[in-house]
Amino acid sequence: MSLPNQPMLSKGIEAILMVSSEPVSSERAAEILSISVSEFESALSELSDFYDSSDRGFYIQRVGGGFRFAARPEMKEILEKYALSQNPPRLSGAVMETLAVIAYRQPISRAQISAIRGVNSDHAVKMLLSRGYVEASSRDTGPRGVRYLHTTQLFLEKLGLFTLSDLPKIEGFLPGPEVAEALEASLFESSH
Amino acid sequence: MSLPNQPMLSKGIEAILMVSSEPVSSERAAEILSISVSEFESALSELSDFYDSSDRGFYIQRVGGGFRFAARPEMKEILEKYALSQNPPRLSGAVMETLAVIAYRQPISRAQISAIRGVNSDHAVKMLLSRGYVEASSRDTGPRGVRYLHTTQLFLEKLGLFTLSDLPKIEGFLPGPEVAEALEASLFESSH
Amino acid sequence: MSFEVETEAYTGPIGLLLSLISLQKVDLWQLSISDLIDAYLAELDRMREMDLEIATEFLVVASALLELKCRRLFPSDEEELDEEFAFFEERDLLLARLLEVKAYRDASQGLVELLETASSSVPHVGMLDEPYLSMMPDILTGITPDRLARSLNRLLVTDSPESVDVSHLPEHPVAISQAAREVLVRLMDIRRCSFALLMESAGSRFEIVVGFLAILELYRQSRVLLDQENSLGEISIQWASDNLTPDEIEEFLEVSGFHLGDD
Repeated sequence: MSLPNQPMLSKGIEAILMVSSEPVSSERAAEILSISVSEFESALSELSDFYDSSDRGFYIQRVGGGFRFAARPEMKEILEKYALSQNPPRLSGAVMETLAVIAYRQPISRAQISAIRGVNSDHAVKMLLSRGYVEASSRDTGPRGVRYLHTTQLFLEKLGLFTLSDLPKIEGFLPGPEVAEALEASLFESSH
Repeated sequence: MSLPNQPMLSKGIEAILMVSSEPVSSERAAEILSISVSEFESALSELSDFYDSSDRGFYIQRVGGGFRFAARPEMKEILEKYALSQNPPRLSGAVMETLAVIAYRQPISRAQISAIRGVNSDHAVKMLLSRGYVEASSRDTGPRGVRYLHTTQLFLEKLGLFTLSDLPKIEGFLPGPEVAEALEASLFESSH
Repeated sequence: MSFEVETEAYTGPIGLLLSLISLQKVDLWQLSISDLIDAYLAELDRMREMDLEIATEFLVVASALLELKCRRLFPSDEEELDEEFAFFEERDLLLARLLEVKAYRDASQGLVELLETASSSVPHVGMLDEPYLSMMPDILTGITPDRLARSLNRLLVTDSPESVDVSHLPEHPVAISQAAREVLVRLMDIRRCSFALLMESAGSRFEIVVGFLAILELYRQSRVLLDQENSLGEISIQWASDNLTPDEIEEFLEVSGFHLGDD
C-alpha cells in the first residue's frame, strides 16, 4: 500500500477529527489511514504546528488517550457569549476528595475509600458515578463480588489528561517534613 | 464598537463553528462577534475560500439555515473506514441514563432531561436522535415551542419490547414535568 | 466558611484534631469522645451555622480517635509488647493516616485546578452523517430493558437500601435456649435468686443480655415469676414450675421452642 502524500494525509486526519465525537487514538487513526502509528504522529504534529503558527481559532488537543479538535482557550470570551460556559455545578470538597482517592488508588472498593477518608463516602461515589467520572467495573471484581471503582475516559477528558500517568504525582502532595514533625510533636505532647 | 481585525475575526468564526453542535445562523454568529451580518458573511466566505484553496479535509457547509464544519465528501473512503472501525460499540453511561430518562418519562424536553440528570444532556440526546432511538415530535410541543422527545419504534425493536409498558418497573421516583421544570429553573438561577 | 483552627505550624482539618487535643490539654489516651463532641458543638454554636464540610472533617478526626481508643481498649493477642513500643506504633499509625488524608485533600485541590483549566477548552464534538452513520455498529447491542431500568434506578434511588455491616460484631456462642436451660437448672435447686446473683458468672455484657432475654421468655411461659420492688431495683426470680428432672427440662425446652434459638 502506498503512503499517501503529505497533503492527502493531513486532509484525512482533518476529516477524521472533524467527524469524531470523542478523542481518537493514534492506533485507530493510523489504521484508518493505512499508515504506521509513527507516520500518523509525525503528520499530526505537523498539522498541529500549522494550526498554531497560522493562528487558527482551534487546535489539536491531546487528551483522554487520543486527539480531538477543540476551540482555543483564548477564545473563551466569544464562547461564553455563545453560552457554552454552561459548566455543571461544582463538585463539593468531599466529592473531589473522594475522586482524588479513586484516581490515585484505583481500582478501589467503596469500603476502602471510606476507610481511607474516615467517613462513609457512598454519596460522593454516587455523585461521581452519575457524572460519569468513575465507574464500577465488572472486570475488577474482588472477593465476595465487591466491585472496584476506577476513573473513566471522561474523567481524563474533563481534566485535560492524556493518560492516568499525567496525573500530578501524589508524592508531591504528601506534607513535607515540617508538617509531619509539627504533627508528631503535637501528638507526642498531648499524650504525655 | 470596533470591528475585530480580519485574523481575529476568522479565529472567532472558527472557534464558534468548532464548538457548535448545530448549524449556526449568520444572525447569531454576527451577534456573538459584535459585527453586522454582512460583515460576518464576507468574513465567512473568505474563510471558506481559504479552506477550499488550501485543500483541507473539511469545509464550511451551508445547511439548515446556518453554517457548520463538515468533512469533505471526497473523503468518503476514510469516513467509511472510520465508521466501520468504531468498536466495540459502547453505550456510555451518560447516553444510557439519558435514554432511560426519555423512555420512562416521555414526552420530555431536553431541558427537563438535563434537570433530572443534573448535567447538560444535549450531546447524549443528539447521539440518540442521530441513531433514531428517540425523536422530537411536532405533536408534543410544549409552551414556548419546546419540542418534546419520545422513543421510537426502533428503540422498542432494539430492546426486544412489544410496547413501552413492557419496560421493567423502576424503584425510584421520577420527577413529573412540574418538578423537572422547577429543577430546571433553579439550576438556571444558580448558574447565573 | 470553614472551621479554621490556627496553630503555629498548621491550619486546617488536622489542626482541628491537634488543637482539640492540645488546647484542652487532653491526653489522647484519656480523651473522652464526648468532650470532643462538646468542644465541637461549642465551635458550631459559635459559627451559628451547620457546615457539612466541617462536620465531615470532624468525623474524620473523631473516627481516627475512636479507632485508636478501641485499639487501646481491646489490645491484640500480642499485648505483651512493650507499652512504650505500642505507644510509638499507635502514634505512628495515626500520624501516617493523618498525613495520607491530608495528601488526598491537597491532591483533590490539584484536580479542581485541572478541571478548571481544562474547562476553558471546549471540544469539538463531531458526528458522522448518513450514509456513514448507519455503517457504525449499533450502540444498543446487548442493552436489555433491565440494564436500562438499572441505569435509571442508580440515578433516582438516593438511599438505596444497604445491608448493615455487622462483621465487626463478635460472634457469641451464647444462645437463649442454653441460657434458659442454665437458669432452670439453677432455680431447680435454689428456687429463688436475684438476677445479679444469677448473672454473677457471666463473662460479658452480651451474656447478661442473653440471660435476661431467657428469663423474659421463661416468664412469658409462666415457668418463673419475676418481682422487682422499685425501678432499677433488684430483680428477683422465682421458680414456678413443678419439679422437673433434667430430662423433663430438656423436653420442656424442646416443646417450648427454645431449641429454635440455637445456632
